[in-house]
Amino acid sequence: MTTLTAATPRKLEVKDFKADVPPDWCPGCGDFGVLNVLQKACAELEIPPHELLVVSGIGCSSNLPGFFRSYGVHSLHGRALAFATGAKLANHRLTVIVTGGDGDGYGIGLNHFIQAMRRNINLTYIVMNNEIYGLTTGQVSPTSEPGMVTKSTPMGNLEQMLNPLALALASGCGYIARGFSGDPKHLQKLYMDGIQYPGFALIDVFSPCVTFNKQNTYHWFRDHVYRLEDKGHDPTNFHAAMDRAIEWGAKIPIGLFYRNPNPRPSLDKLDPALQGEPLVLKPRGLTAEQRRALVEEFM
Amino acid sequence: MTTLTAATPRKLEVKDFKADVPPDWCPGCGDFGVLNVLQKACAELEIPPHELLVVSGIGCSSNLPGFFRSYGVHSLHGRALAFATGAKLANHRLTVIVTGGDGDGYGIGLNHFIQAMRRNINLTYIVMNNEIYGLTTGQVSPTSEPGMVTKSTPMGNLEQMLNPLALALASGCGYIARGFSGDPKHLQKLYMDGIQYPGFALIDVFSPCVTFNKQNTYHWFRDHVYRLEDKGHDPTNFHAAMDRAIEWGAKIPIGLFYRNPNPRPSLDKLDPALQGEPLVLKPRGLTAEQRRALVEEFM
Amino acid sequence: MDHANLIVGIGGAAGDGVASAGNTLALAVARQGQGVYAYNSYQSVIRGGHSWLRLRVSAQKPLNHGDQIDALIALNQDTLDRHLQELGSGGVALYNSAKIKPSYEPPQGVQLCPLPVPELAPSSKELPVMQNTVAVGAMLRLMGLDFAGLESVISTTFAKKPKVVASNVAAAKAGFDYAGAHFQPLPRQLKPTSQKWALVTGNEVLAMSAAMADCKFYCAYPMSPASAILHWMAAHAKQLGICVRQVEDEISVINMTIGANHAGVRGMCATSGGGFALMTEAIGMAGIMETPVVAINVMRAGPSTGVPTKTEQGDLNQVFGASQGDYPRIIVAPISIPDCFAVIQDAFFLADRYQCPVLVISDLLISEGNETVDPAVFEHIREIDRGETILPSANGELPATNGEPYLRFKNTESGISPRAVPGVPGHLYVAATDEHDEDGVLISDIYTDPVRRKKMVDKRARKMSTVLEHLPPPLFSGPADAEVTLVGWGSTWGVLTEAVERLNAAGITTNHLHVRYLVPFQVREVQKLLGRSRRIIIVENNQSGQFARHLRAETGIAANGHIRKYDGEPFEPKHIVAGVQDILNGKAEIVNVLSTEPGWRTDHPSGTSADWKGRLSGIARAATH
Amino acid sequence: MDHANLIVGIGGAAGDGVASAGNTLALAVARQGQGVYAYNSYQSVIRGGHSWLRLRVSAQKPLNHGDQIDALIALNQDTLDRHLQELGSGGVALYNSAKIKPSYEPPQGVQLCPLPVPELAPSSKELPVMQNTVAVGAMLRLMGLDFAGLESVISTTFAKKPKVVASNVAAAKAGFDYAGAHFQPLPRQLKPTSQKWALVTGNEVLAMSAAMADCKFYCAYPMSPASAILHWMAAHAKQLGICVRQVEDEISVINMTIGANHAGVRGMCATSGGGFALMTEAIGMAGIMETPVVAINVMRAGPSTGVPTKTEQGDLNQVFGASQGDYPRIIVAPISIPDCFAVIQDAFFLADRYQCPVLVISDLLISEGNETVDPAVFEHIREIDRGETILPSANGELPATNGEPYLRFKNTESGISPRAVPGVPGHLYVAATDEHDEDGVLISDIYTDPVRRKKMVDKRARKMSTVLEHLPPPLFSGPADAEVTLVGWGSTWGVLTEAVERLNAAGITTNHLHVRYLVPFQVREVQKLLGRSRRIIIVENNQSGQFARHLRAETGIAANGHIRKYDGEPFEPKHIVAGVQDILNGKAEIVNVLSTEPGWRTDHPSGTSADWKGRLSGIARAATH
Ligand SMILES: Cc1ncc(C[n+]2csc(CCOP(=O)(O)OP(=O)(O)O)c2C)c(N)n1
Ligand SMILES: Cc1ncc(C[n+]2csc(CCOP(=O)(O)OP(=O)(O)O)c2C)c(N)n1
Ligand code: SF4
Ligand code: SF4
Ligand SMILES: [Mg+2]
Ligand SMILES: [Mg+2]
Repeated sequence: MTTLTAATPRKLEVKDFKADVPPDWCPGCGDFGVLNVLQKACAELEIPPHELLVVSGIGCSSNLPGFFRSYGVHSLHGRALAFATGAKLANHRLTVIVTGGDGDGYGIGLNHFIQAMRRNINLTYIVMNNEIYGLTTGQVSPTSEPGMVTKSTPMGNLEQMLNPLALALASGCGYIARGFSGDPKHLQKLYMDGIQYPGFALIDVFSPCVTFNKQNTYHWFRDHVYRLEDKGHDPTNFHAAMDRAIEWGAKIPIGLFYRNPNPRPSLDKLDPALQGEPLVLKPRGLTAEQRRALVEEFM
Repeated sequence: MTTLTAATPRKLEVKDFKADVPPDWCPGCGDFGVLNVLQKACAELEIPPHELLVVSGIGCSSNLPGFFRSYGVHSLHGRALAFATGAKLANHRLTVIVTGGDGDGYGIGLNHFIQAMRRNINLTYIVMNNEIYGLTTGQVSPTSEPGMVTKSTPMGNLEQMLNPLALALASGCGYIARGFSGDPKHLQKLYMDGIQYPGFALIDVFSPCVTFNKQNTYHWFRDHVYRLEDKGHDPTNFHAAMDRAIEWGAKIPIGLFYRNPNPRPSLDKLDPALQGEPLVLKPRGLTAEQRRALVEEFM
Repeated sequence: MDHANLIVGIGGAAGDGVASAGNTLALAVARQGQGVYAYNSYQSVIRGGHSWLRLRVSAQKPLNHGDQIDALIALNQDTLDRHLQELGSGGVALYNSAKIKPSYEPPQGVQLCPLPVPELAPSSKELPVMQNTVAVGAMLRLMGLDFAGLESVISTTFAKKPKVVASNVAAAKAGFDYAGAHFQPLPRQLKPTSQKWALVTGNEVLAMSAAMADCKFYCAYPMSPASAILHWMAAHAKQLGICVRQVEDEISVINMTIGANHAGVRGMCATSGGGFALMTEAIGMAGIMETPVVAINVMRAGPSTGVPTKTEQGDLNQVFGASQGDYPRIIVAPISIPDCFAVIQDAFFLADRYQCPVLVISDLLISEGNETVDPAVFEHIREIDRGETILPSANGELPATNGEPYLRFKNTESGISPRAVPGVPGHLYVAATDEHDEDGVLISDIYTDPVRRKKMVDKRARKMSTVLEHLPPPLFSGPADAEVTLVGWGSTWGVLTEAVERLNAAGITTNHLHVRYLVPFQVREVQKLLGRSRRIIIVENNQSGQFARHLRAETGIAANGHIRKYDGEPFEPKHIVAGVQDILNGKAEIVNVLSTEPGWRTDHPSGTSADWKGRLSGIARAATH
Repeated sequence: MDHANLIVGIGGAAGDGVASAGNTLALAVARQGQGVYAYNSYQSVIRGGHSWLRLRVSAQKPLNHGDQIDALIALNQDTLDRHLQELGSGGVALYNSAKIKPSYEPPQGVQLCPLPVPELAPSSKELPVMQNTVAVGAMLRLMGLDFAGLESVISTTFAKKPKVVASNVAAAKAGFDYAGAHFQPLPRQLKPTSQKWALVTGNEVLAMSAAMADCKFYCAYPMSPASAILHWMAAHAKQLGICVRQVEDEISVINMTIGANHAGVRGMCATSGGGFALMTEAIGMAGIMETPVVAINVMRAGPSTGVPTKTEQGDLNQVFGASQGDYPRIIVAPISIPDCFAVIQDAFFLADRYQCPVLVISDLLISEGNETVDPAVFEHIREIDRGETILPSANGELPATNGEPYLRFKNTESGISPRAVPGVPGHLYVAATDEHDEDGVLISDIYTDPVRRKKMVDKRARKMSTVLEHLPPPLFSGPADAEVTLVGWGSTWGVLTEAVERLNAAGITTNHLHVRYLVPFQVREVQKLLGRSRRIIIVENNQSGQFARHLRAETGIAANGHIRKYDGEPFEPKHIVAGVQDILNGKAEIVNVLSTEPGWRTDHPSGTSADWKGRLSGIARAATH
């Protein structure tokens, strides 16, 4: 990360990333962990808050930017990645982190998710996956387990779970990880690596909704998750990553699934208009000569 | 396929599936092959035209229903799968085929594509993949190759190709095939299998745009494609299918990539409201008793 | 307030059980023949914040939530602090004395009713919501009603948990008895009647009416304040044989719903403004394809995400302007919770008959508002008339075609063409979003032709020429030759009705025109009614006067005054009365009402806002404004 | 026709090269100082169909494509059959005599000009489009212009292929000379002038003006008739340093564009109605976030997919009703191709100054229309004024804050609050679609508060109070005390201008009001101007009279007559003249114009349509209607 301004005078601390507004999530919500760890990761990475843009959609999880001290955007449900892409292209020196929920990113926003990975826009996408629609008070989500009873599926969910990690692998995403809000140390490492990865980085985080998801609780996750790092998983191996990505049963892996050993150049490295200064710092308008030449084309 | 009506009096022929309106595609367009083969497949499968619903979006390829004799819908750009899902659920006895282009299905319509596979709605999805936006006169598509020069990418496409087959595998699709409009016999087999598959079936078809895609021509495809069937590919093997799905280079596979040996029940088999008669044939309204009981709940 | 009614305020944080306490009380009084109207002002949080429910109770059914509480149930300290000073003489304030106490002297004549909850309900230690049950029991007693109603409510609520029933009944009874022994009853007492009431929300009525109108397909993406329609539908799907799906977004919702309608079933969907925006493209599709569909926009305070738990009438422009081009569609706004029933019955009838989208505009106030409705209202179901729909028959019979080729979009005199659905033999056609000829063949391709194009636009437009015949007349009440005519649309009907009464009582003769159908607009009737008006004042819950603009566009009539509100809260009768007086006194032509009760003062914990004065406490706080 | 102008019709199937022949001819005459206005009526096919381009040429620049051709270039038999009978006395018909011949006698006084193309251009055997070059050369000669212009055009067109240049120049010269030797020149002859012209489409002007206004981000999803803006931008992206992206759909287009604007660059996007529908949700986001953005809707004939290659003014309701709730935004419709330049210059200025969406309504006629524009027009660039935007500086300097905490949404008197963009030190805030306080903190959550809510709505609404000061006055021309006032908006300006002239010449005194800014509406000016009118007739290219409704809603003014057209084709001056006469004669209050020239008869190869009479041939066909 090159910085827009002179080096910050003092070492950054977690409190530098805390907004004045305290989080209003339900006590015990998994999103607290996601937020706290992100604040730690950004402090350790020494990203000046004003060069950091955190963009979210709409959902409980998407309230995160309001509790995080940096530039923030609380955009539309499902549209955070699109908004963030525009902002990143306008100023590619910003560190851009997108945060949201499973409904936001894997439901209504799924198209942007897949295309952003394909497009390889250089940002970090953190999904607080609670396998439920929290803010709208508990309906089924694309990541809800089959059979799950929710307000909109009182007879049980009839659909198969969407698999964000497998989709990410199929879409050319270069950094694919899954964390658990109940395992903050492990999560922090994933954040730090993901933010530093020179391309689109996905971090799906199990972040329990204590109010509406009575099935995938902290307890349930603790029972099920294991760390890939403990099993000698090779994150440079696409096939191994796919095998782990489709694993969902008695045991569910967390950790770094895949890291492209030869990262593709991200979009800002390729677009001719983005070479050198970011667009927002480029000189204004066109020269008289440029303008004349444009008009000449029509004559 | 159970039929809504008594068996058709005579054997169906290709002409029974030809509309009065002749196709207005450019001479040589790959879509002619797609249409002709589909007419053959439907005739051989003996699907009465009035029990067949062909739904498309918008694009050159999406004009297909207008040239096909059956019930047809020419809906909105990108929305054919959603429209077709509603129609199928309303009358699950209909054979529903969705046809469209790469822009329609893998661009604007991508979210519906992924979710329809996850949802396992029982229909056949045929994508005329010409790796270009034809009807809008030649812009880049999600399946355009990197570097490809189009009206919207005069300096060459900067994005990686979207991989519909890998996405389908990652989304639980049970029948995944790729055909080539220039290989009609092979294609017909894929159609017939796909239509008979008891769940969502994807058939991606290389269908050259002779007017705007001067790169992926018939010639180019003939040079590149090989039949999986000729290489002993095991279509019941998920991993082998993924390996073949990500293959794109000197050689490109066509054929049946994957067929789930234990098909998941399709949505219409699971939804309690869809058991027995299709919704459209169910008795109208509620009985007085049902109505009384509903009101009682509030008292 | 001179009606024999009582207004109870129940407040607490999200998670304190405000809504369920209110519901228990409402059902308990309803079972004793009392009419109820409830409005819950809540915030977009799952825990915390301030939830403030007002419940108006009267044997003569109340039409709005009124404007001054008579009784307060404070479930937390914050509520007691905020609302105690709103009580007038004779009012009562109930609270758990073990947890909270007044921070300041109550207003004169207000009776403090501390409830020793731990004594009255020992299980409240583990189950803090037991305090609500105690308070509801006590309140019932102070209102003058019987305990039996409450007991039956508790029994049905926890039907499957007899233990819970027993402990709740005991707690409620303890509260009931304690109140009888220790507090003065409310000065105005209610009397049980034999009237039966159904306690419903607007969303429940919208859903239930659809089910009764043969809606067999309901598809949704959750969005407040429309989600409860999905919940009702999902809960009844199996039992009623309705296919209910939650899908990936509102775009798929509307396209699936149109797809289901296209295949011959009645299908409906609902959302709020943000989701409606995403639906607009496909609404135009239904317009040109001539597919019936019923789509509901439950408005909340905008723009954009806005204030998702607050009410507004701000989406009229959006619904009117849905999709590009001109196409036939019908727009209707129910005026009350019971009216939702009739509107949906009519919506399906009109959609089928005119083969076009019927757009229903509800709002948070109606949709989430809770009201008792005479169950007889739900017997007024409309015969299921599918219009000129040709459906497949179970035995595969071929419908008659008179030997003529079937033209799906036949250029008939009425503009309505018989609509075969897929599965019917002998009626094959393609339904297209491109302009097409009578047979469905595109005329947007090589065959473009101004003559055919115009013919088809005219055919579709012509359909609308007979809709007015099927619409109920606009609602008009009050003296013909009044000094003031109040004009409203949608959810303000109840509050306007009461305001008109009060104005007339106060010597300002007032009548009231309420518009239900926005498109087609009943121009002739409205012009006739308003032509006689001496002073027209339009009341609406938005900033720019969207309805006033609509009225002027349709009829040329410009109002003499406007009363508007866009602070998130609904109108109360007193706002209208005061607004009319201000306009008559020449104070303003546009009165923008603000709910400024001291109870609404906000605590802004961040302290970052320029005009934040910090948390004010006690009397000082009540006084500062 | 009494102007010294000529109208050339060029027709053929898609793929025959109609557009490029027209372009060559247009450039050739423009380089000889002739003004040109071209309109291409084409179909949504890539090959086949009938493409019909009309090119009006005059030293005095034409403002529309006129209504009667003087010369015909028929590139196929179908065109000759369709259009030969449209020529009047003195007219000429050019065609390749080796391929086609007239199917019937030409009208009296019409000169048939068969061109023996294989002789004049031997390479036409391999390259059939050579026939176009021959015909263009011949036409130039008949018009009375020099060959030099055409030679230079061919040289630039094929600059990189000298061989192609040579063979084309030879073919053109052969045609030119052959015409000189064998045909009578057209009765009215053009004379070269020294005026310089740029030959542009509206889309090109919209794009180029944006680039000149410092637009650094352009994002699109292809959609006719807006795609050419993307093509221009993409072609110039590298050279001008503009980030140009084609992305997955219009939802991402608008969100990315708003994102880019949020981060401090000027960004724009464009689409047509169907894509605009998908953009509406995010336009409301820009409204509440107070992010500038310029979004263009290039209208085509709707509803829904409609007639994608045809023009209409049918999306005013849609653009006006974009998104839920009330929020500040500006809506403007350019009135001509050159006006696109000024409108975009102003749009960016206004978007930055008022921090709101500026919605530009163009249509197919303007956007795909081709016109010569005085290059001086493109020198009127507006100084790039970013308003109260606080941008990061390359050297990381901290902008002054006067020690006060930065309030992104400060409740200023003007309603405009200084807008820092991400990257600026010391100005952190969150921009939210939820209602928020001055500091950006949500008031939609626990802090909901009617007072703050109203304050913020009022602040945003207040911004709009000064916009009118920056707008050019509505266009008004003609005698003050005219018998008739024609009122239009958008692309009809040129045709109305000519119609007004003709009406005045015919003794019907007529003046003309043309509205550019739809929101905010210049109520006072318009009321003043129309207050004096004796008979107001509104002309618009749609079925329901969307502008008439808008005018009435804004001003209360109801017109006395309406001339409308919604058959896909644009107005021609004669339609307006006849429409006004019909209204004055009391024939109708609403005149719905239809382009019914015999040339428009359609062949319907499917034969399935009820009113299809089969392919009529020759004179019989011209006579039957
Ligand atoms: C277009 C649109 N549709 C629906 C909504 C309503 N909505 C708000 S948040 C949400 C889903 C929240 O689920 P998720 O993204 O998983 O976040 P969580 O609350 O679980 O953290 C929905 C459907 C909306 N705001 N906008
Ligand atoms: C909402 C919307 N956006 C854009 C368009 C314009 N449009 C029509 S077809 C098309 C793309 C066609 O590409 P594809 O789906 O690959 O079909 P093809 O023509 O190549 O067969 C587009 C962008 C539209 N009709 N609707
Ligand atoms: S509802 Fe669930 S996701 Fe939302 S704040 Fe509460 S616990 Fe967290
Ligand atoms: S443009 Fe391409 S895809 Fe379209 S009809 Fe022609 S060849 Fe086929
Ligand atoms: Mg969630
Ligand atoms: Mg394509």
